[in-house]
Amino acid sequence: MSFCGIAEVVINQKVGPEHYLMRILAPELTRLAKPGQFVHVRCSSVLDPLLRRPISLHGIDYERGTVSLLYQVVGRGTQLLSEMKPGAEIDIMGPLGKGFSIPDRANRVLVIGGGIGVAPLFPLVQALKRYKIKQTVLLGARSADFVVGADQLASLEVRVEVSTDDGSLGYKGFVTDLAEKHVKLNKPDYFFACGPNPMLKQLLKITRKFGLAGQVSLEERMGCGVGACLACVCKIKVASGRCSVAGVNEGAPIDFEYKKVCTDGPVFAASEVILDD
Amino acid sequence: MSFCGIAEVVINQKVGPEHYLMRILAPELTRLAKPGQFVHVRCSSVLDPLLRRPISLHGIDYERGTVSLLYQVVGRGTQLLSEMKPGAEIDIMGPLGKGFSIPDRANRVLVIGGGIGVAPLFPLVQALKRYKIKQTVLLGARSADFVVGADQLASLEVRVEVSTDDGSLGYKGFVTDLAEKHVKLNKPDYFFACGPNPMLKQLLKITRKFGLAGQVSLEERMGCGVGACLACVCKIKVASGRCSVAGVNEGAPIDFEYKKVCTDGPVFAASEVILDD
Amino acid sequence: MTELAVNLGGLQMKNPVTTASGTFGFGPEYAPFVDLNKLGAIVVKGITLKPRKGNPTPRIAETPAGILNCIGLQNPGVDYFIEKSLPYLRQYDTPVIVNIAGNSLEDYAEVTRRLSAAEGVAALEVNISCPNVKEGGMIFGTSCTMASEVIGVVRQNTRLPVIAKLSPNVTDIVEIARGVAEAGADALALINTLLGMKIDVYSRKPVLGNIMGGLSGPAIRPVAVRIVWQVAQAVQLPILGMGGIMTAEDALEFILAGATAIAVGTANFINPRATVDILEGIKQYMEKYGVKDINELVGAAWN
Amino acid sequence: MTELAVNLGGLQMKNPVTTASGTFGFGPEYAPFVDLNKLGAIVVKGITLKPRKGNPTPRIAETPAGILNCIGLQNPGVDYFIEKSLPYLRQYDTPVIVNIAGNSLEDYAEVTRRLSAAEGVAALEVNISCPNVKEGGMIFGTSCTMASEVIGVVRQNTRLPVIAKLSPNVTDIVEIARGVAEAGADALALINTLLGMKIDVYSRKPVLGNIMGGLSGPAIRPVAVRIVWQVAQAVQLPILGMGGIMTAEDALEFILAGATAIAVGTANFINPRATVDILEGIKQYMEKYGVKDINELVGAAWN
Ligand SMILES: Cc1cc2nc3c(=O)[nH]c(=O)nc-3n(C[C@H](O)[C@H](O)[C@H](O)COP(=O)(O)OP(=O)(O)OC[C@H]3O[C@@H](n4cnc5c(N)ncnc54)[C@H](O)[C@@H]3O)c2cc1C
Ligand SMILES: Cc1cc2nc3c(=O)[nH]c(=O)nc-3n(C[C@H](O)[C@H](O)[C@H](O)COP(=O)(O)OP(=O)(O)OC[C@H]3O[C@@H](n4cnc5c(N)ncnc54)[C@H](O)[C@@H]3O)c2cc1C
Ligand SMILES: Cc1cc2nc3c(=O)[nH]c(=O)nc-3n(C[C@H](O)[C@H](O)[C@H](O)COP(=O)(O)O)c2cc1C
Ligand SMILES: Cc1cc2nc3c(=O)[nH]c(=O)nc-3n(C[C@H](O)[C@H](O)[C@H](O)COP(=O)(O)O)c2cc1C
Ligand code: FES
Ligand code: FES
Repeated sequence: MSFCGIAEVVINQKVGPEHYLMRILAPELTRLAKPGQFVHVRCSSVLDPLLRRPISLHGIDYERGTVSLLYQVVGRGTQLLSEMKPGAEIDIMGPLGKGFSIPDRANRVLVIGGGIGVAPLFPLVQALKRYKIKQTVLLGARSADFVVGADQLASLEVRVEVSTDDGSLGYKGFVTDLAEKHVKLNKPDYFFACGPNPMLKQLLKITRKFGLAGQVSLEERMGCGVGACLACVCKIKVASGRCSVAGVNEGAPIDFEYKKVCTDGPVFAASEVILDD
Repeated sequence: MSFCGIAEVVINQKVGPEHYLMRILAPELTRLAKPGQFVHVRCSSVLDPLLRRPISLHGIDYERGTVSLLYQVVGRGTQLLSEMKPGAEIDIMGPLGKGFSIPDRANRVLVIGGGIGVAPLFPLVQALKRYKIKQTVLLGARSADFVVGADQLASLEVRVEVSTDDGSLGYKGFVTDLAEKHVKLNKPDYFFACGPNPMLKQLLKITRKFGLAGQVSLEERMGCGVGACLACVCKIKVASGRCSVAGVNEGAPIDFEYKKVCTDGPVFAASEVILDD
Repeated sequence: MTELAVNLGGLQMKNPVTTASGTFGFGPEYAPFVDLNKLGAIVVKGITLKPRKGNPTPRIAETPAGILNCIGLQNPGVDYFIEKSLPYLRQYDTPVIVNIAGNSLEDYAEVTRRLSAAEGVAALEVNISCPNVKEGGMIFGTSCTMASEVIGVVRQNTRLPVIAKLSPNVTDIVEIARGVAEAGADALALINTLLGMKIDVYSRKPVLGNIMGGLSGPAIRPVAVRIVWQVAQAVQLPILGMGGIMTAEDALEFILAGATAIAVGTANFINPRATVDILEGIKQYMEKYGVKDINELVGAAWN
Repeated sequence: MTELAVNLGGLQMKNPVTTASGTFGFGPEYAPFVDLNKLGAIVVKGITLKPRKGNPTPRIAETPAGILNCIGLQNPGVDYFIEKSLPYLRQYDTPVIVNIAGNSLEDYAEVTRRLSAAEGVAALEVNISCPNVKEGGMIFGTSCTMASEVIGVVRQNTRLPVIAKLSPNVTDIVEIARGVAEAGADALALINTLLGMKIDVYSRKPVLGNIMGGLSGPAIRPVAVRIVWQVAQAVQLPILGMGGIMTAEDALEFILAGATAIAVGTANFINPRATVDILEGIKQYMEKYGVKDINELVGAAWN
């Protein structure tokens, strides 16, 4: 079941150079929500922009019946979202998609977020904490002001390390470099990641090299959000004899099928995704 | 010259069952404004609804640099207008069109407004007062709650008579009946009118019968508002030997040319307009 | 009581509201939002003989009041559909219209035969208008001869009502409509998407993986209404009208233009309950304006 | 410095931004808002041999992100235009492109001759694509033979650059573009409006006085960009691209698709300064991304 209807914007505040945090009162939706799932929101009550926008659940407050979204203004839809005032009505649909699943065997988990990819990792981190699983969170961003949520994560008393491309905060370089160091040094036994495709691509190279299993959350342009339109597909390896699923099979074409990010994902097992350039 | 740009909504309040009064701070525009002119406003910052909406100048406050609009919510555009809050930015263009012109020879003037057609008559009434011309204002509406502005007009100390279709206020019947009575009884020497086409059509029959000269303000669907697109035309009699311009020339086709409501009007000499059904 | 039942070329429907192929999956996707029993019919995603992977991503782009898509007929193939999707749909008391496509006449013939033998298929909608596949698809729909050939082949292989779905990307759609009518179509589905594209001015590349795509949504409604209006007055076949229907008013526009039934497409993405909301709105309109039978409204704007 | 000058089939323009015929009057209408000297060219409203009254009202209707119009080529005739409108336009240092239309080949020929003899006409844009007139207009533009004939006749009667304005309401626009190229066109204007209509569900009547009308505005942009993309790669003529351009980004989409210049139409109604705002935006884009000459961007999305 999913909710679709009008909910109330409780808070919508700027929390970074292009980042906003919106809290929405939607008890029916909240009740069903799980870490890693997303909502599909309308940014306008008229016909332009037309499509809904997928935004991850960044906070799930089962008691208050609210969900929060952490989003970056990148285009017209998110711009219109950012202009909504507390008290405004928002047309929201969800929760949608399959979220993260926490495997029994995970003991030392590495959580990696690139850019706005940190958004869906918060409820995951909270869940891992509830399960008392040891975790380290690595956050990567362009520069210091683009690091969002590090303080909040720290307040959850989890270990957080930050990298910035320009070195203005934490490690200077890509979060994937930080991840590689961490994997070598601390030998985590599972990972979760969300971020831009180039980051995930690089991360998969590393984790596959070290044989580290995990889950990644993908993004793709969406129409329906419910599996009906087949717009949001990603390449998933076909579990056949014809291709190696362990490493990146350079050269040989890997057989794939298209799966839907909106309903088969957005979270997929790291071992099965194929990321093109 | 015309202004086109962003102005500030100062007031936007409900003043009738479907009626709103919006005051806009736009000194550059106000400076140029004359009674009977209109503005062309955008109702949305996105591409739907796309076109501007023409709304008459209902109030012109040269000192404060504000204009006011009195409008009725009839569709999506006016609905969106009615949702604007004080302090909001509005994209407005104007003043546009040719307004009323007050002829020297007018001594006893009849002003007739049907429905929301009263809107542009206010600044006219004020101007007539300044010129110390005797006037009677007739307002027609569906029912009592749809009569807007009668009180305000009364406060200007002009004689106001009201008619309602259902008799819930004033004379029971059409404002054109009231007008006919008034013409017979008080023999005004000029008239101004604004209202729906069927009303104007009926009024023209009456005024032509009694040889009363005047001006009417017309409405037509608009594109540009500046005379470029030729969307907003109305039929104007061609001043040729071929047709009588005095009375309605029943039977014989009247030769006409299309003139533009937005720049040749919206106010036209009553003698020259042809109103189809 | 308002009478909502319509007959679309032999297919009896309890009301005129259906779903546009490719926008409603195979039924279960929208079941959390819509009681599928309420729909006049369900038109499923386009089915081909063999499974198809579809086009590379991005497959969708937003345009002013519209969307472009280049899904490329991704589908699991006719056998999978009959085995896995039809049983689900058979649970409902709603006729299933299967949209079919093919690369060759033989493809169309074989898909038609298999679906006609399956239980629970109420009608076939023949897609000769998909702008997103290289072979077949739209090329069939833009030539009058080829369009008629495809419909002829389908006709020969089934007793089910045959609905020909035409492409708007043509000079003279009435001519094509006449052609498929003669070839044995029982009804027409109008319209498929307009061919369009979008370029990203920053990457300086086409946005869609397949470069061009099909334009749908409210942006194209005026074109769709015009086509229904033209065809309905020229050809004696019932029409399933679609193209940018978002509300009951939009749906009524098509019916007044001459459509016997309507399909809701892109609107599902924006409002997952669009189909039932539209049905409800049509009922309200009929009650308010004293329309006893929806069929009175079909083509009522002609004179 | 950024170089903005382009050459449209022999017509030298200081920048690629022009106005779409019928949306910018004869110049003075937008002069309070725009310095006409800044424009690359001004394309005026369609001119015919004799004055034309145009169609009954309503002549315009709003649609999602678009408008329908059925003006019907109201214009004061070529002689009035030459006497009254050209002198005003000659004041400006901006080439004037006159859009012409006719009911017959002889009409086109005569309008061409008169305009070619007048002072201050820089080029002719031949409208063979107006959906709003009974005789002539679009019917010329939807048949390849007739389109070529009209352009041939205009060509024989003028030394001015001839821009053929094509209708998008065709199956194969590339074929027609090739035809008019062979007939002697120097450039192509793409696209005129899409044929559409709207019905008022309360009055149950078509909204427009002429029933059908031409759809313009952002709604049609994806179709227009696609057509420019297809034609530019197939035909060796410069293209004046138009259809829903509202912003500099939209204009750049057309240029990247292969247009040498662009025309701003419906956008003028929404933003009377759209032309100059777009020009400014193009300059800023070029500066930001280090594009020295606008011609580098023409067709830059092809590979
Ligand atoms: C499952 C999922 C979860 C997401 N969670 C978040 C989140 O928590 N916070 C956040 O800031 N962003 C998130 N995104 C990305 C977010 O959806 C886009 O940034 C947003 O749609 C951009 O809309 P726009 O109108 O501002 O941009 P525009 O570029 O104007 O959008 C144009 C079109 O492209 C689509 N689009 C653009 N960028 C993306 C993208 N990265 N992914 C998918 N579609 C895109 C839009 O939905 C729209 O249809 C998520 C995306 C997905 C698929
Ligand atoms: C010169 C002029 C002055 C006007 N002054 C006033 C005024 O002071 N107060 C007021 O309430 N209304 C006035 N109107 C009418 C007002 O423009 C329409 O009510 C308004 O445009 C309706 O927009 P909508 O989106 O709410 O309705 P919709 O019906 O959704 O509008 C659809 C389209 O039709 C056009 N349209 C609809 N009704 C009219 C109409 N009556 N006249 C012209 N175009 C119309 C709209 O502009 C729009 O393009 C005036 C009209 C004109 C031409
Ligand atoms: C994502 C998507 C997928 C589509 N797939 C198909 C299809 O498989 N077969 C088909 O005949 N039409 C397909 N269509 C076209 C629609 O059925 C419909 O004709 C078109 O979208 C116009 O209606 P709309 O504007 O209401 O969406 C598809 C449209 C969209 C948007
Ligand atoms: C009100 C109006 C009048 C038009 N008149 C003409 C015309 O006289 N001749 C012509 O070739 N095109 C005419 N057009 C078409 C435009 O020039 C242009 O091709 C079309 O509107 C697409 O561009 P746009 O979407 O930017 O408006 C007219 C368009 C509109 C909206
Ligand atoms: S967005 Fe429609 S299938 Fe995923
Ligand atoms: S609205 Fe364009 S000419 Fe009047």
